[in-house]
Amino acid sequence: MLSLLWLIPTLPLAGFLVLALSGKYLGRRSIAVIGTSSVALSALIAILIGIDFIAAPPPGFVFRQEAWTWIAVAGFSPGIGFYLDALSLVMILVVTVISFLIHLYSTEFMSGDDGYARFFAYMNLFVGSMCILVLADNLLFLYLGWEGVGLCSYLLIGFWYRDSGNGRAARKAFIVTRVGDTAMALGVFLLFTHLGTLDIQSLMQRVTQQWPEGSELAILAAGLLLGGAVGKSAQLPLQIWLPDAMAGPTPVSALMHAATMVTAGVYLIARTHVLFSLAPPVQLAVAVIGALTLLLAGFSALAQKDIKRVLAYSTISQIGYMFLALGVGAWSAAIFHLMTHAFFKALLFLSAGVVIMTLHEEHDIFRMGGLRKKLPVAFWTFLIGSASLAALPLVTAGFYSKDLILWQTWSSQGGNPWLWAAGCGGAILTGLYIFRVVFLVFFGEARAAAPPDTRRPGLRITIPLIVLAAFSIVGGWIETPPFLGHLTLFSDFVQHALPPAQVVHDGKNDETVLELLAIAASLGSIALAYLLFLRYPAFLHGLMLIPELARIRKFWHFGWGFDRFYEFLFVRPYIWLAYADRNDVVDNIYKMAISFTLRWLQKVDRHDVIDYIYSGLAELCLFLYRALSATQSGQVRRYAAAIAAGSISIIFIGIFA
Amino acid sequence: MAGMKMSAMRTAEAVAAIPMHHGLVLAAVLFALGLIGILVRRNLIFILMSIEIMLNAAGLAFVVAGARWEQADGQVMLIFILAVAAVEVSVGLALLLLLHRRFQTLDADAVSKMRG
Amino acid sequence: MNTPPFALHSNLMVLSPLILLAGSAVVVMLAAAFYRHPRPVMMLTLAGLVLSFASLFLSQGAGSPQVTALLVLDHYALFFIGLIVAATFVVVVLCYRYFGGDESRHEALYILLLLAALGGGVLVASSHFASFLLGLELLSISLFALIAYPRFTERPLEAGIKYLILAGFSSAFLLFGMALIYAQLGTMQFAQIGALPAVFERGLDAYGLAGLSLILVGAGFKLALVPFHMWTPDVYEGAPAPISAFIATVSKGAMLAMLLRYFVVADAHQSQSVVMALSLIAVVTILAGNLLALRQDNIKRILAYSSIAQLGYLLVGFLAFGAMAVEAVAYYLAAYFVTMLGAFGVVTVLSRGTPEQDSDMLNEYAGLFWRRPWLAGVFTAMLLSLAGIPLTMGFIGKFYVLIAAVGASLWLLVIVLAVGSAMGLYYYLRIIAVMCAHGSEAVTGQMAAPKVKASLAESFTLAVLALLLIWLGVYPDPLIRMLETTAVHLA
Amino acid sequence: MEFTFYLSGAIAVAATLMVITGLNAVHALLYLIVSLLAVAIVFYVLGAPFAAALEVIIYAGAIMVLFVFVMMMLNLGKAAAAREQDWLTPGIWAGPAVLASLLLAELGYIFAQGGTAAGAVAVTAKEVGIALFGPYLLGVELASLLLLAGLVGACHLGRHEDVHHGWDEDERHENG
Amino acid sequence: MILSTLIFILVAGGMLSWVVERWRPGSAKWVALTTVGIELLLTIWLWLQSASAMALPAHGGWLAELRAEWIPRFGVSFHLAMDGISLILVVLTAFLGVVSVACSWTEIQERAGFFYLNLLWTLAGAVGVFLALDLFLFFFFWELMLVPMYFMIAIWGHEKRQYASIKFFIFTEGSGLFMLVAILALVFVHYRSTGVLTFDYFELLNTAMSPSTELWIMLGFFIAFAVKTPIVPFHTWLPDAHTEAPTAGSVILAGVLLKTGAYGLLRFVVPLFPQAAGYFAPVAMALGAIGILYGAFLAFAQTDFKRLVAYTSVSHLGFAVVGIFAWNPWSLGGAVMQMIAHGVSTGALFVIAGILQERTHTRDMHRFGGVWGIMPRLAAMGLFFAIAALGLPGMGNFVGEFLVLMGLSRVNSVLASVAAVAFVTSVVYALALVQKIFHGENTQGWQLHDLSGREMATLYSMAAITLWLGLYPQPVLDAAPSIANRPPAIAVAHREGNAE
Repeated sequence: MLSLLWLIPTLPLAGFLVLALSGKYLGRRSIAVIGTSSVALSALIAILIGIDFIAAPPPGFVFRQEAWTWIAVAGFSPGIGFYLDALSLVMILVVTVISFLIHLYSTEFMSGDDGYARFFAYMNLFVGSMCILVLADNLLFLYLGWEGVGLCSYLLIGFWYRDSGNGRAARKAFIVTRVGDTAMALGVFLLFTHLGTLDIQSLMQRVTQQWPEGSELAILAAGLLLGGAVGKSAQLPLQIWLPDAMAGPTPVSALMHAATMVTAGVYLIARTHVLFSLAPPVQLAVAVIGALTLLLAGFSALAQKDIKRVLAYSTISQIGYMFLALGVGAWSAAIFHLMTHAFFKALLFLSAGVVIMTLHEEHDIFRMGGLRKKLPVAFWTFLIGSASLAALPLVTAGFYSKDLILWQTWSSQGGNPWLWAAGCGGAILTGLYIFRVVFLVFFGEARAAAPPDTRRPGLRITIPLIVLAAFSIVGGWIETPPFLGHLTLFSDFVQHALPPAQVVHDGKNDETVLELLAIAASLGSIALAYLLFLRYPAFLHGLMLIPELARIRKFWHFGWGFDRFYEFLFVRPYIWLAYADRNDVVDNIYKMAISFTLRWLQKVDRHDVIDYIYSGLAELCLFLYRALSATQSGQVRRYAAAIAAGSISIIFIGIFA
Repeated sequence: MAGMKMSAMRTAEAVAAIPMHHGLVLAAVLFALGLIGILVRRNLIFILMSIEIMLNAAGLAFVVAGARWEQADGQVMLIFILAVAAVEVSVGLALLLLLHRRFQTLDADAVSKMRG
Repeated sequence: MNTPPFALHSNLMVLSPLILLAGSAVVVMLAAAFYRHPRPVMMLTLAGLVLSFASLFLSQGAGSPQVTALLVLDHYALFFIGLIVAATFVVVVLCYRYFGGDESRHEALYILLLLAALGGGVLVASSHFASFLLGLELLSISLFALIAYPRFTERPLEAGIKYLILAGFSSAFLLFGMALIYAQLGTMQFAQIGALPAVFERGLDAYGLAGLSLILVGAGFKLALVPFHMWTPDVYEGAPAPISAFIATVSKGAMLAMLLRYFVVADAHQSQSVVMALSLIAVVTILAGNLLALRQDNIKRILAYSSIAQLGYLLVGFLAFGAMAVEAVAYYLAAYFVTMLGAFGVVTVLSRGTPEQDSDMLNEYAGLFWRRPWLAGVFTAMLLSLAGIPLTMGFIGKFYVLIAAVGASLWLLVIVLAVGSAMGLYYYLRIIAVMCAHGSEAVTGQMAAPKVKASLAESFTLAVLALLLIWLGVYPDPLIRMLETTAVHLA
Repeated sequence: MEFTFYLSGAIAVAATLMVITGLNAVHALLYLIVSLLAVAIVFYVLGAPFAAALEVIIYAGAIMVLFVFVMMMLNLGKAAAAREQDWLTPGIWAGPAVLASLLLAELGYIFAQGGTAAGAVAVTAKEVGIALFGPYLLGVELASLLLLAGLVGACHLGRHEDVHHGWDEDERHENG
Repeated sequence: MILSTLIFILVAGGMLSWVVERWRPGSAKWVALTTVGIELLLTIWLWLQSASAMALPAHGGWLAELRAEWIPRFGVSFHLAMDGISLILVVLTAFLGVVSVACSWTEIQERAGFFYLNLLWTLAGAVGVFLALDLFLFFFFWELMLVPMYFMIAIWGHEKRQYASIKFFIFTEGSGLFMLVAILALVFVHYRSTGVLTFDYFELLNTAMSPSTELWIMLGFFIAFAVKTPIVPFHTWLPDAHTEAPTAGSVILAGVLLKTGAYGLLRFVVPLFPQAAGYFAPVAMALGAIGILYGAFLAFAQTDFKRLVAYTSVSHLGFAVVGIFAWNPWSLGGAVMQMIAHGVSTGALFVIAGILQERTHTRDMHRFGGVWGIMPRLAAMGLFFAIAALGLPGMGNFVGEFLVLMGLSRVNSVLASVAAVAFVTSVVYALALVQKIFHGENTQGWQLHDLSGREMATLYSMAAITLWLGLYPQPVLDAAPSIANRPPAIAVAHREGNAE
């Protein structure tokens, strides 16, 4: 069974190829079948492999498969090879299963679109790239998937290409993540230069052998890899692309936020955790970045009007939690949260998609409301997703994963109270902003401009929603805190690949107290949201009348001004310079140097020499040409004079030189 | 006179002992005058005459040098120069006549259509 | 004078190429007097040239090459005489139809051409100032009449007058220079000038230097080196196209060959200062020649300026002195002959339809490629050769010159040559581009230039020139082998 | 004898000066003949009697007569002299004079380096003749061809009427 | 013998297509296609043959050789030889030959015979350049290929063809003269020390020179190659020439002619002047890195499709330059890879530009937009090659760029970091291209028919090759080491530089 591993990325890629080459000739039905079944098959294979893996673990809990050597130059020989261990197995399951659900959802959601084949082709490519990313056994192959994911995000965000705003968002996504990718590529160079391999496992081995903890090289390498992770996972300071990425179709957002793309950074850090643990400053940076991001994004989410932007900021914020976990060494907690987050975030997006579709592409939550009755499936699933996101105690998956992170932030070796406090604050924000959406969209009276669509979502939409809702609830029960049975299925399984967190503040009481605090934060925030947004909305309106607060709201709304900052710092200067230099400054330098010389020479001849001119150097030649031509006066006496003068000079040189 | 060389083989009459460079200076002056003539005059006849002056000056230089070396070669060259001058003048005058017939002028500057 | 023992028979044999040239001039004159029709006269001229060319092989090895003190018909001289005779042959072929063919009386032209060729031959064979002078003047005098041959047309007349005045003027300089050298050394034979180790009287070496400088003025005029070049464009433009070809090739080639012989045999290259002056001239010539041609709109003037630049390149090879230099100059001259004859040949063929003025304006060539592909092709080949593009003799020539110059470490000149060649590309390409023009631009060309068919002889000649250009450009070995012996004989 | 050299030299220079500054072509020609005659005397003083004779006969005689013929044909009158007056503005002399004096200065510098020796014997006509028809035989032949070229050239250019068409269309010229 | 056949086929085919066109209009393209087809088959056959031969060390890496006397006076011989690098470049040339014939199929209507003559002769010249191992012969071909290319631009080019063609010719030919001078200098240095006048590559390979002489001579070579490659600041001819040339001309220019410059650096500059190249390498690498960024930077601001692509060439070839001067197995492999991949991908972009121009008669990107809606196949291909151009993994360009930068980071990590910025800037221009042409609204209301079968075959094959190069680049990479295996002193110089 394990030997079918290579099919997992290959099937979606094959689907992509078929759809890309012959999409024009296929009917919608066959497109949907091909697009979805390729992912379904790979999900199926993933599940089977997962079962196989757990039932009969391969030696060392590791399975390798190499198709061929990709590049072989003087000791550098990354292959097209796959590596399966507990970590990648979890990832691949999450990726394929959720992707399949999203694909299924899309077959109905996108059914009215022109670019049906194109959509599924891109989606398949997206999934295929993500599978490569996850399964790659070396950094270069991983980088291939990594970039492929970036490309697909570009293609899908800009899917509706006629609108130039979408194109802009798409390019922003690609370019910003590419900034991170560049850092990552440099990190890869560094690793290969000093360690002589790119195979992740041997790399990790050599890192421990050759680099002492805290060595400069380790810090540098980890820092560069972190750059890549920060870009892909939309963390500070490269988080700016994700909110704009909402321009794509909603299933794309779901796919990007839940299963693929943004989780890549988390996965990368988890994959190379050995390196990171050798570089404590970088690890601290990871934690700090996570903490800051989760707070900033939480505040921003609070100020958004667009339902998808709220979810986008929420993703940033949740990934922040994962980073926080990674930063404190809680590797498995991060992956656990990654998994649960994938469930509920996909759920949230998909149900939001139903809302948006019903309201004719309406994104503004202030123009929704009272949809509880009209869209019961969407309401319930969204509610479940929100509860899970807000870590509603006991019943939701998000509770277990987030609590694990918060606890380990406090207790583990790399943790400290400040980080914990940030996480807790983030939890309050989370409840606040997501239930703000819930209350505004589903409760109260309808504020929609147009009457909602009467069509109700079909089975292909509801089934994924329900399945995901189930996951969002059940998914957490495999890892529970000590006072709730202390199940550790997940971390036990994952520990074949990821070491457990180094707990320093052990103590059941502490943990219970902290858990309770977190529960209180979660519940309190939901209650607060209820009060502010449903019960006493006037209070908030009153607050907003204070200009300072309104300004802060606006500041949050625009994501803390990062966009503007970058716009002024990088984008505008680049565009301005590039356009200023469109005609190539080098060419102009040649021209200018010569025209300056000419200005000076032109005291003799006021005529405008520059008019005729082709290019710079030619100007000088032409000037000389004109000057010399003037000597060709046609008058024989002048010619004779030139001969005489020439003879005088020659004699002079002849006798005196 | 220093450097004087009497050839017993030749029955020669003594000549004035003019230092060679004096003769050459004379030739150079005439040459320069011819040069000025060509550069200044616009009338083709004068230009031709100036060329004659210059050629003649060159001939003079040859004769002076021949005298210095007591060789006949200088005079032989003069004879060739005479021939050259004669031919040049004849062709030159023929062109001059053509010019006059065509343009009714002897102005050398009249024929400066081609330039640049 | 150290005359070699008089051996009439062998001397006549040795001299036969020149004698045949002179003789055919006389025969042609007599024939023209009795039978006033251009065709047989032209045929006779060609026959004379062929005979003269054939006798080159007779002359070679017939006896001591030195005939009296004046002439030496060694390998070197014979090579160039052959070149001159061949070039004259081409010019005669081109002239016939150009000057009106059977309908016109232009017998005198052939006499003059033969005499001019003779002058060139004497020049390259001269080993004495007297023959130098006489050869030069024979060439010049014939050219005066040839340039102004279409007597009443304005531009030839103007060109003739200019050339006459300036040629006389510069000969005066040349003669004065010779006189100074004679005054210094008491001899006019090149070999003796080179062999005289000591100067009898002190203070006279300046005479020699000044004399050499003045000779350079005279030679520089003929070679159209800057600053003695100014007549060139006017005369090339004014003269009938085939005669321009003659001036560009025979007159310049003969003078350069002569000058090289003088420098090598008379040891003039020992005079550092004069060599320096000449280097300076070469630099200025290359740059000025190329610059002047840049935006010129008259093909003949472009060719004139180009020929100035070409002489500059030649001078670079010249200044290398030594066996390689002699070979380089000889090869380059051969290439230059072929190229210039071909280029002016095309102009000649195209000019026949326009009696008052040659068709030499650039716009008349617009779209030539599509109207007359073969002619344009030949012209392009010639231009590319002038530009020194591979596959042509011009390339090998330039390469040869560069080899010689690099071998002599003349870096400055080499660099200037490279820069000049790069500049030159512009105007050669400009002509080619105009010829390639299609659409509306080409229409003006069509209007301007009526179509005249080339005669069989002309086509054949141009084809041979083009083939030669490419054959010796791709496989130059035969010519190089010949030149190797030439150089050995001179140096 | 020396005095004769300097005197005739001075006369030659003065007469030449008159030639190049003269306004009337015939006068200038006469001055030129004077100059040539003075040079002939210089030749004689230098011991070149044959050259002196040729100078007088050919140069001052034959060649100058050619000039005279042409001038008579052209029949230049007072108008020509007036035009010369117009052309010869004072400013026009400056450049050529500078050039000429530079050249002279250079040549003078060279002559000042040496060349004080002088020939002591005359070279007679006989010696010249022997040289001409001995070593210079070919030169003489070439000179004859040179004259032939001049003859043919001048003949062609000077031909007044031309019955043929083609390039030499006299009609066109006469009409225009 | 096979080597001269490779050149001769093209020359003869060119002549034939010219003659045939006069005899029967419309047939020239078939002749040309047949010719390049045969050439391609031959080269592929050679490649297959070589796979085994290259493994044998006894060959010294040389697969075939031909040597004949040519001009003994100068020690010039007709010396052709082929090693791995020449082989793959010749294969590339033949392939792009087929592509360029295919993309001229309907574009060139006027004087087709002469066009194909020029096209095939350019290719012949390029093949000659790749095979020549006599410096004179190399120079001969070097200059020779420019003439027909000049004609292609001057006759069949676009609006500013005169200007562009003359600029192209003067830049390349003029710089070639410097190389000629340098060749001669090298030959004479060799002559003075050994007394043998020869232009043979192998003979000249270990000429002893003083360091300054070596540097000067190397600079002569470098300038010529720098103009051709092109290296900033010698690149200004390129945007004009690429923009104005007909499609086939642009393809050949970008795909083949630029490679001759990089090939020259690889084959001549470094091996002939190892020490000097060692001193000079930091400068050259810096210039290359500047070129990478500068080209990408300028490409972004262009409004002319072909001009944009032209500037991307500057950027891409910068990688090749950097790779060559970093001179380690990785960077060299990357440089070779980059050369090949760039040839295919940029060639394809030019083909796309040509297709668009043929249909719309404009290259102004402001006048495009929304092409996806009307020509989805073309747009998909455009997207594909734009992505290839930005160096996405899985495409040939990525392998090249990645290896180059990896090699470079071993030598000079700061420079590598700087050059890596191009990862971002290349995205910027590539996406701007996609956005302006294929995405957005079809404001001009173009109604265009999508790719024809011929165009599809062309582009799809190029896309397949790009992917193949990206996923299994080994055959190409295997060819590169034949040079890299001979590590001259430049590597030592680098090592010393690193030690400091």
